[in-house]
Amino acid sequence: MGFFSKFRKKSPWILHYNTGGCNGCDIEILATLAPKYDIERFGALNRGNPKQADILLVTGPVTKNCRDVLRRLYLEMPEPKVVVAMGACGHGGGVFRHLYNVENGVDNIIPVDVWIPGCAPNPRALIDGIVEAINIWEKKSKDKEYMKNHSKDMIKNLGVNDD
Amino acid sequence: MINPNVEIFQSTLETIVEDIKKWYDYKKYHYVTINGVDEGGKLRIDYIFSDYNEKNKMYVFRITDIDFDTLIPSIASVIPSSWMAEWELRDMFDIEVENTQKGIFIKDPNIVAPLRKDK
Amino acid sequence: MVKMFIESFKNLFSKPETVKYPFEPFPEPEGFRGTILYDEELCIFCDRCENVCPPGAILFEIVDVENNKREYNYNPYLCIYCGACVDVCPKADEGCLTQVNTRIKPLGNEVVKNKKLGYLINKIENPKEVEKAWRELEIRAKESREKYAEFKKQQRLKKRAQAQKAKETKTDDN
Amino acid sequence: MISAIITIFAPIFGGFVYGIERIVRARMQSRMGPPLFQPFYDFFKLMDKRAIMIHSFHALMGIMYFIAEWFALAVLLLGNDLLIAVFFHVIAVLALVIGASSVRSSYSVLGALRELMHMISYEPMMVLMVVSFYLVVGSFDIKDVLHYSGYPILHLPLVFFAFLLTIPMLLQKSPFDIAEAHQEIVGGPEIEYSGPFYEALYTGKWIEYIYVFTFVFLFGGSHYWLGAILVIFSFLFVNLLDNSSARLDFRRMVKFAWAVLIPLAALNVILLALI
Amino acid sequence: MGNKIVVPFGSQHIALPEPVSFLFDTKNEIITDVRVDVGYVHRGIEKAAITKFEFTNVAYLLTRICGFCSITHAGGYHHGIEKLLDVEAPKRAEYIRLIITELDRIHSHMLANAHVAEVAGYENLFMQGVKDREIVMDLLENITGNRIQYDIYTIGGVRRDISKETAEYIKKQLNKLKDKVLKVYDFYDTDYTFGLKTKGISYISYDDAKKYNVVGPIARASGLATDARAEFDYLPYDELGFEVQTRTEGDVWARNIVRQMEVVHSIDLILRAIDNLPEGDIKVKYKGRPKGETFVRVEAPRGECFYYLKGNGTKVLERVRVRVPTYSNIPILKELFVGEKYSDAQPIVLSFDPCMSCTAR
Ligand code: SF4
Ligand code: SF4
Ligand code: SF4
Ligand code: SF4
Ligand code: SF4
Ligand code: SF4
Ligand code: SF4
Ligand code: SF4
Repeated sequence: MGFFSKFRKKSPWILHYNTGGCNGCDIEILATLAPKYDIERFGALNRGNPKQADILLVTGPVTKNCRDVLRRLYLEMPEPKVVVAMGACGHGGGVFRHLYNVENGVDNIIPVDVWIPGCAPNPRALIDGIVEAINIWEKKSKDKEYMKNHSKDMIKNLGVNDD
Repeated sequence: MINPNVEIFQSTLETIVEDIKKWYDYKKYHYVTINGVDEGGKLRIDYIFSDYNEKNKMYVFRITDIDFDTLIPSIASVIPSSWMAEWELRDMFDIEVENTQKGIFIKDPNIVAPLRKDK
Repeated sequence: MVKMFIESFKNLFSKPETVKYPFEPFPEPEGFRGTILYDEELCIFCDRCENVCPPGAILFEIVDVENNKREYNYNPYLCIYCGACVDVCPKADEGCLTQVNTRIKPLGNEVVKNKKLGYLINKIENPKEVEKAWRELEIRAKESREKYAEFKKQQRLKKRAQAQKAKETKTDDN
Repeated sequence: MISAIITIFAPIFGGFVYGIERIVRARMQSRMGPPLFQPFYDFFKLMDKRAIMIHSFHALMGIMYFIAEWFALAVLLLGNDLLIAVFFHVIAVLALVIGASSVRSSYSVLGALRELMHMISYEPMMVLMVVSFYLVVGSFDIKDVLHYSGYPILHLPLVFFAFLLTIPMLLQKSPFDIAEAHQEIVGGPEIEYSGPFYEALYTGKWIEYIYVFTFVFLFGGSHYWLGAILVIFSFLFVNLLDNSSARLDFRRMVKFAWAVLIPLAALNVILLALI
Repeated sequence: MGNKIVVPFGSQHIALPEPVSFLFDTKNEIITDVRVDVGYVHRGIEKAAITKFEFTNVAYLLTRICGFCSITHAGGYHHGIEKLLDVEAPKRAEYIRLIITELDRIHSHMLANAHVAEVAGYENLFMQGVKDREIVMDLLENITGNRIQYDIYTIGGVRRDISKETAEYIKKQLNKLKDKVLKVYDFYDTDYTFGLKTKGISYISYDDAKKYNVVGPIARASGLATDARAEFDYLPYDELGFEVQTRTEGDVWARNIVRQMEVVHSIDLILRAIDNLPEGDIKVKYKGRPKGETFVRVEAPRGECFYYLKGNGTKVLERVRVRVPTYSNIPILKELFVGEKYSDAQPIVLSFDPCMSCTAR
């Protein structure tokens, strides 16, 4: 499979989920799809389907109401996958840190690989983040780390019941 | 500086639906929202309206000194779009409002009445 | 429909609007609200930046309670780049806190090191630990503050006791 | 010989066509677009994903779709009956429909139903086209069509026009990308496929490109240069149309197919039969 | 095909950037019933605004209620707090506020319209719509330092000035933009398939708009000329000759057209504002703590945004209430679906330009 791994670098398919941020980051995701920044140059497509996605792009601080959906999406994505938390919200909740209905960042719910700083990060920052995510993704698929990782324990750690 | 011209009508829990029904004309007034304020152990509810034709004009029907365990009447029969604000009122202050359900915004049972000062 | 048909055809033969970032540089505009840089030499430790910061991305930890020695910690990943801290800093004109127009790199493989980013970021090696370390720091900073308050209180009491004593000795003298 | 090569390497050629199409589409939208080899990058990446099956029948139907699609192309190119190729294509799509409706996801089920609507719209058109070829050439055999010394397009202008407007239905392009409808049902039949199984669908699409454009090529008869021009023209036309129209409702598609396209083609056939 | 199929739309769906969930009961792809869940984004901002933040920096939280109307929320809050503190921002500051507010409206409307085109399956129209939007985004980034969260309001004025060169630059870019916007306007207006997909869908009559208290471009598309810019004095709109834009068709198409008309009008307003930019300070000092209560209405891109502020003379406010446009549009949105086709549900939802982040706060 080493041969195939070479190509994953060039075809990251994105799944985007907003977990209660301010839309700011989502607007910028739309802006990167637009002609000026055109993220399809990297082969990235916004598939909107967890089963076919490689990069989970999460915006927002994760509200308690969004938590379970986020977990489900993460588990539905086939390995190997990368999680990118976009914006200050994704890291510790940003300005929403310690509000009563907020989980203080994506990292408290699912493992995150890349954090993009900014509020809102501009499209250049998002592109940088995606490039970084692709590198990590490639490393992950080389290490085959996910093969060991994807065990019953991990599912239990995430606290989801089989649906 | 802004200069809102606010007219406040005092009302009571018993008469509020009647009062609004008598006064409200959907062609002339715009229902804005219902707002609850915790005034130190007692709840105050404002029904806020604005005027389509007059600049800076706002109207408020105000009920003060409500205990947190009384049943609040619903004005959805007069203003059909008021249900959202009423559901929210119930979530945020943990009070009973006619024809409402819990959980429009707050789904975690551990969070109770965030806007009340005593909780 | 027909208009768009023609427009699409025209677009096919005209140059695309895409910029080639990251293969070609695309600098941030002047006045971009980017990273906050800090200069310890100039700081008077008034704590205003810490108090104003909306997400709490600046924390001072009192590492030495007795000498009131404070360490500035800044979390660029939590920062919302509002610039409020620079606005309130009394020493901002001299360059104690400045907001520069560069972005910080995404946190993935490595943590960016720069002395001007405060203490915490420079201590961390593993990028995944930033968030945890910050959570711990929040608790530590709070504790250190309490400790400091306690220390101050003790000192005040001591001083008062001393003053009392001095007074007493004085009255004794009389 | 050439047709055998094309058949065997159909996925590769199809991939290139799809790659070119993605660039062309991006350019029409004033974007840069992905590199030419992008479909293959996607292909190899999907190969490497962890395979998750909903249930084995569902996965099997996905693979069936791919195989039947390839088979239809083989039948078409290796000099068999045109009509049989059309029916193999029907089987391929049916496999997709059956697979898609065997899962619980309502998007998938809706997509399957919509796919059936597609079939209702375009299959009669395909049959009519084959019949019209028969009337012109006097044979259902592809070899005879390719050796026909006249210009089929001159006899079949209306059929060609109708087929041009059928291509968006076959290839899932706006205004008739109804079964795929990303913004509505997130890919429809393909939603539950992932990894290597999704690949079957993904490459099946590429083969469909070759399948469709072979039919366009046939309109040139033995004048291959004319066939090539027609292929390029229809490729550009379909993409321009894709980029200049909104998605229509499936009711409108069925109506359009039956009220406009099929009568047009039928008119042409009737005129041919009369003359 | 006659069976009842329950189609979930959200909370994660490609056509929705935000988490909101609709459950449609469909029969033959005709919607027979709908259930809505709007609470995914609830973060507890109203509570935090009265406990965790002081009145001087609560605005940084409130602007992050939503990225689209960050400037509107800043406006709603600051106009209210200035009333409570009894300070008046200088004229130049008011003009700069107006310029940024209208620029924000332009980018929001352009994206909203493009998004409707995108979910109607018209990818190229989306691309053409958002292509020119980058001009506005660049302007905003140049003036305020960020593309989404401008943070330019401050109590008693604005934080950044617009220099002479910048003013010239804005003028140049906006004139360029205007031609492009008119071109895209023409596409929305005359495109045949886009019309097929949007005309006559989810019709709201003038009477219903009033009965359900609809606000914003959705109301204006039904002929109801309600606009806080005209009904409430908060920025010098009258001086610049603001006019309410309306249509009467009341469908998805009309909402797009109204928004596009407003974009054109906003460009004119900004150009006039820059020509008449008064000289002077951009900020005044204030004293004291907020005391008393006030009501503010400001016009967000999506309609009227209402603020209620109550201070009690301490550093922390006693009540902050935000009523946002989508909040008052959800009741009618819910009524509209029944009887429509499922394939039209996405354009209907997005023609309301719904923003859950502020509905649930
Ligand atoms: S990015 Fe945040 S504010 Fe914006 S729509 Fe999504 S959740 Fe709402
Ligand atoms: S990081 Fe900032 S812009 Fe992004 S969602 Fe959070 S608050 Fe909004
Ligand atoms: S900024 Fe002023 S009020 Fe705030 S803590 Fe410092 S000295 Fe006190
Ligand atoms: S820019 Fe804002 S968020 Fe960042 S450190 Fe300064 S005050 Fe805090
Ligand atoms: S506001 Fe400036 S001087 Fe005061 S502690 Fe912060 S950095 Fe130092
Ligand atoms: S379609 Fe894609 S880009 Fe548009 S809102 Fe949905 S996820 Fe975002
Ligand atoms: S309607 Fe507006 S805010 Fe909502 S997802 Fe679409 S573009 Fe974003
Ligand atoms: S109305 Fe919409 S865009 Fe404006 S703040 Fe609310 S959610 Fe955001």
